[in-house]
Amino acid sequence: MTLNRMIASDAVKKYIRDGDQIALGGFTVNRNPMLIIREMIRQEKKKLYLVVHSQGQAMELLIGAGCVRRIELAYGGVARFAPTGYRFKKAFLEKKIEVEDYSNYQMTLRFMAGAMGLPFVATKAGLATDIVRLSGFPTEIRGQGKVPLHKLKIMDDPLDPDGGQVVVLPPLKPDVALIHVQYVGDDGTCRICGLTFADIEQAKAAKTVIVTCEEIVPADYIRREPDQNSLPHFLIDAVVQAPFGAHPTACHHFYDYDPMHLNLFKKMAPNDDSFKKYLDEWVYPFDSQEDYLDRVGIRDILKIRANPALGYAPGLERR
Amino acid sequence: MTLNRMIASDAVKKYIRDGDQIALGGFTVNRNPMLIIREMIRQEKKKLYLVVHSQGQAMELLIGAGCVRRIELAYGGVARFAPTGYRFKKAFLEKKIEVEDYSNYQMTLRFMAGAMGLPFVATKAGLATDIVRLSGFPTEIRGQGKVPLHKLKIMDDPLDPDGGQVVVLPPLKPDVALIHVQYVGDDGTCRICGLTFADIEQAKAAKTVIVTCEEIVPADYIRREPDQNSLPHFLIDAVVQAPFGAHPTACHHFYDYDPMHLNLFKKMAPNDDSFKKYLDEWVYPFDSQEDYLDRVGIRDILKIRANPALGYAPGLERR
Amino acid sequence: MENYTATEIMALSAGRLVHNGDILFAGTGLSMLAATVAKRIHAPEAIVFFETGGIDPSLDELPLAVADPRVMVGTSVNSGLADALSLLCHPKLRTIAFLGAAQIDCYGNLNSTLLGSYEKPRQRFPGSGGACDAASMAYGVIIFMQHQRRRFVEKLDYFTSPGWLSGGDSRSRAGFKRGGPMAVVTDLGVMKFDERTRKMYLDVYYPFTNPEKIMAETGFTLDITRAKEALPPSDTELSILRKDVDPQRLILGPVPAMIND
Amino acid sequence: MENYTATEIMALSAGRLVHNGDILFAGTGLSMLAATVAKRIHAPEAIVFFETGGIDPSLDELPLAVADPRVMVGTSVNSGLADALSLLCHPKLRTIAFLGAAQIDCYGNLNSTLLGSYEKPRQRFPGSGGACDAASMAYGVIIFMQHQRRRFVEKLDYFTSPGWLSGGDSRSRAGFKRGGPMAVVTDLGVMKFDERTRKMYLDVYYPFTNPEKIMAETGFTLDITRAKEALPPSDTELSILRKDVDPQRLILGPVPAMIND
Repeated sequence: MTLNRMIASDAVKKYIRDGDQIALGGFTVNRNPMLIIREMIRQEKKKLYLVVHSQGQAMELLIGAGCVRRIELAYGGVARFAPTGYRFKKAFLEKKIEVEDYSNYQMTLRFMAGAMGLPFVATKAGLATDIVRLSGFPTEIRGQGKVPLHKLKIMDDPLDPDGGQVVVLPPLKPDVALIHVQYVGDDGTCRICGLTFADIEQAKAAKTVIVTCEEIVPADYIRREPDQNSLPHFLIDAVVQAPFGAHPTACHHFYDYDPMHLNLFKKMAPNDDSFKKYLDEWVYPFDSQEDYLDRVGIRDILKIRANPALGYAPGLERR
Repeated sequence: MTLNRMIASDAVKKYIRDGDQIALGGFTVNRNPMLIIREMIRQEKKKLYLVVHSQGQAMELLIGAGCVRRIELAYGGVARFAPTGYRFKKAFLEKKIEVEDYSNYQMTLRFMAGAMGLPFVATKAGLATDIVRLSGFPTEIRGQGKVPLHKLKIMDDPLDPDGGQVVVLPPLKPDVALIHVQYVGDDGTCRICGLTFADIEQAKAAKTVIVTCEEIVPADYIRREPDQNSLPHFLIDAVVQAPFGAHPTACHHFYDYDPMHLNLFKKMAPNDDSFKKYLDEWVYPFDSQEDYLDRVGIRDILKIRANPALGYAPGLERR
Repeated sequence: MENYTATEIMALSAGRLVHNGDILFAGTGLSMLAATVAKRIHAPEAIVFFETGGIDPSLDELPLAVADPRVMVGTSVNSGLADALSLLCHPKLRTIAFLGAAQIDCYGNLNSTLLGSYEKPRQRFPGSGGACDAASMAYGVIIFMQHQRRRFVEKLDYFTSPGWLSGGDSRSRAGFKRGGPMAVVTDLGVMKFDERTRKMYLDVYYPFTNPEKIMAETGFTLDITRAKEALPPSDTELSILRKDVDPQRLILGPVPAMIND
Repeated sequence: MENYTATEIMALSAGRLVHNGDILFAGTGLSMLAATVAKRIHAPEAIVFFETGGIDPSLDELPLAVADPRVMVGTSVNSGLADALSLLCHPKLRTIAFLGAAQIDCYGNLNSTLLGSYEKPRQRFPGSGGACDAASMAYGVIIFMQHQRRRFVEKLDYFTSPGWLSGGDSRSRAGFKRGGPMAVVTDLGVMKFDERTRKMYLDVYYPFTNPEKIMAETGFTLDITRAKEALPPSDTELSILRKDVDPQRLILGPVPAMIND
């Protein structure tokens, strides 16, 4: 198979439509698909429907830039840099987005069900809580487009008379999954290093998969150790080479999260004017990843680059 | 954690009881836990309740030696060496074992449900077939011991009005899982090389996990590449070092399946007398793996040892 | 006298049904030959995967089992059953499964479990394995059979893997979202299924046989009105099959006396 | 004047609740300190894992997020959310989860989602993350809270994570097979739950406060009849916490003026 290698702007133009349901890979401060996110903001994508487990920086930017209408999530924050995402919180309180709350396991199981073609999936997690009792989505949108008819259902275990009640959840089958990985072979095979979060499930569940990666390597190199590989080539629709493509979030074995940048973001995110300034300074001006990295600066880059023995930047000033 | 390292006979004595429900790892001709199987036969374990997807050589021996009373399975054969397992077929036709048929996906999903604590699992696979219409287990044992009250149930998709019917399956939580792996760290961390089949799910679903392995390696070696590891140390109850422990089935990167031995078995398996002779020659006499391998002989061993670049024995005469 | 064996024309006939880009769920034996020969001739971007978890191996040597270590080398991904079997139903893939069976009925439903019944079994086969899963979830199924009256039956002794069920739209009504058998490749010819009734009909018969003989070897009424003679294997096809795909004749079996190649 | 901070005695009090061999579901912040200090002092075989998939990392540096690359190094296994979260309910493991929240009620039910309601929200928090899962599936839960009246409430604004529900056997009747909160560790003391009623009571108060003050900071009736004064941190405990566990004081925070160590 030949690699469908593209630049970010073409991939976003070709594969992402206003209103699409989009799964964001990564987790809070790690492997967020930031290059694609910035490009989506530049192309002014609208009314996006995000489906995530615990999302941080990528979701903050998309919400803040007004691209998002609806979210199903378990957690919206950037770890200690924003225990609750500033733009997420603001948009929620101002009712600019519709939010449906699940738990991490529930969202992960839903992605897994989508990936495996399971009609639904059941768990005990969440019984008796408001997660299963309340819905944050307005009733009138239920069953429309990608919004599931039921957020979930509580039922008795149909097989085990002593099983008690269980939570039955609908699968997720997003229009697009955006993930950032370390390596892609020139055949399209993907390899994630370190934790995979739910990226593999998200990619398998999605209709279209856009992968950004640190390095494109020869197929015979990546196929020499297939036990390490994460996704087969034929599930990948577009590959974008993106050095430091997850910055300011981390990419194991390549670079750490960038505390300087995340603290800067923390300062600029809460206020509408300063957040607009952030977009003007860090998102809108850059046509290329090179220009963006130029702005980040070699000093920052040197601080966050990973120690090859550890995969992160030891001694990095992280306060 | 200290490694609970044992010899096979002690592990079988301590952890396997007559009547136990046992998951066998591996697949037809690959990574069958043969050392433990032979030891179970020597200790005359009885009335075992096997739960497997596609099992070959290990199951053949256990059934043939009269250790098995009941099986839930998807496939009983040793690939081309016995498209239907001889001892399995004979015991089934002579009604010496009770057999419940599922499909590979169904069995895998059931192990996965057990591993993940899911109350049940649903699939479309098998709708309208005799797999979902008929039961091979007698009605009177349903709900007793580990026999699930329902083999499965057919129900309407509770969430999607257009979902149609689905097959709902009970999880598997075997008493013991027996798996053979390439590497165990001296902390207990396990690494499987090549395909994992459903071994990881089986081990996670089981109450007790006995692992045989080709090599025990230092913990800091196996933890240097944790992306490659398959099971955390704290899920493993006993580790038995077993060089060529899967013989005559294959162990990727260590040795190929042994066509000489499997063809010999093929000749001796169909007939009760010759099968008894096989047990007398290949199972009962050996207290140690070294004695068994001595009988296999260095000539065979040299033929099947894996080429390090390929993981199997290229050019091996396999007819 | 033909210069090819029934096994060879079966492998090639099945291979001809493969499209470039198909994701092939292969077993061993004939399906390996069909998949590999198709990749070498007209479908270079077809991909082979195994239910055991080997995805797109290099197949430098023919595997004799789906758990053969030869399916774990040069792969895109090495995974396990959960991953591989769930690929079968991935909506964006045209997954084609090769299956065999002990019995088949006129709607392409298969038995690979037993003869007789659970109560009074006369014969036992290995069971579904992944066959029921593939028949349930794949985009399409190609079936290999020995063409014998006792195998092409009016009613299956045990119904292991779903074909077109009772024909018409019964498959989708039962809850299957896609799939169904596309063709049955036997040692006598290739059967397909009517678009509307989903009943089996004879599509092509091999040059060394004829529709009447095939009808006689079929235990149910087989429509032979649409039958035409199959194209014999070309020299290129035979040469690739014999020299590249199975030079050791592990699956092709011994060269019969009749063939002088 | 004490020679330790509230954060320090919280970390140590929670650490004392850990048994050797426990499998600890840790977040960041205080729970990292509690888990690590317990491992270094009395529970060397306790194991830390993260919902993101990092199982038993070496933790040479303190992670600041559960997705910090520091949880991926020296691990037994690097996996993902599905694996890690399902470990929570593994019946053979004594999994203990550390959780925090914005609100808690007298049965240890938690809110980490919002204040007000979906219709009229007053405040938004990140949401459950894995908290609801841990509270549902773990063997036991240890909760960290700032002890404030507005956080210890009669009724949660949103019920994110299940504690003892409405007390008594309501948790098992709802369908949970095990689990429930074991203790609430605050900046004033440690609360536990009555064996029968499952209502919160004050177990120990730190030396720098008293039961009455704690009662005043609690928005529901708190049984203080069983309260005793906590053992102050030992020199060894403090020294390990400060020198080994968080030498950069990333989580412990700046040394307050009162402490002369």
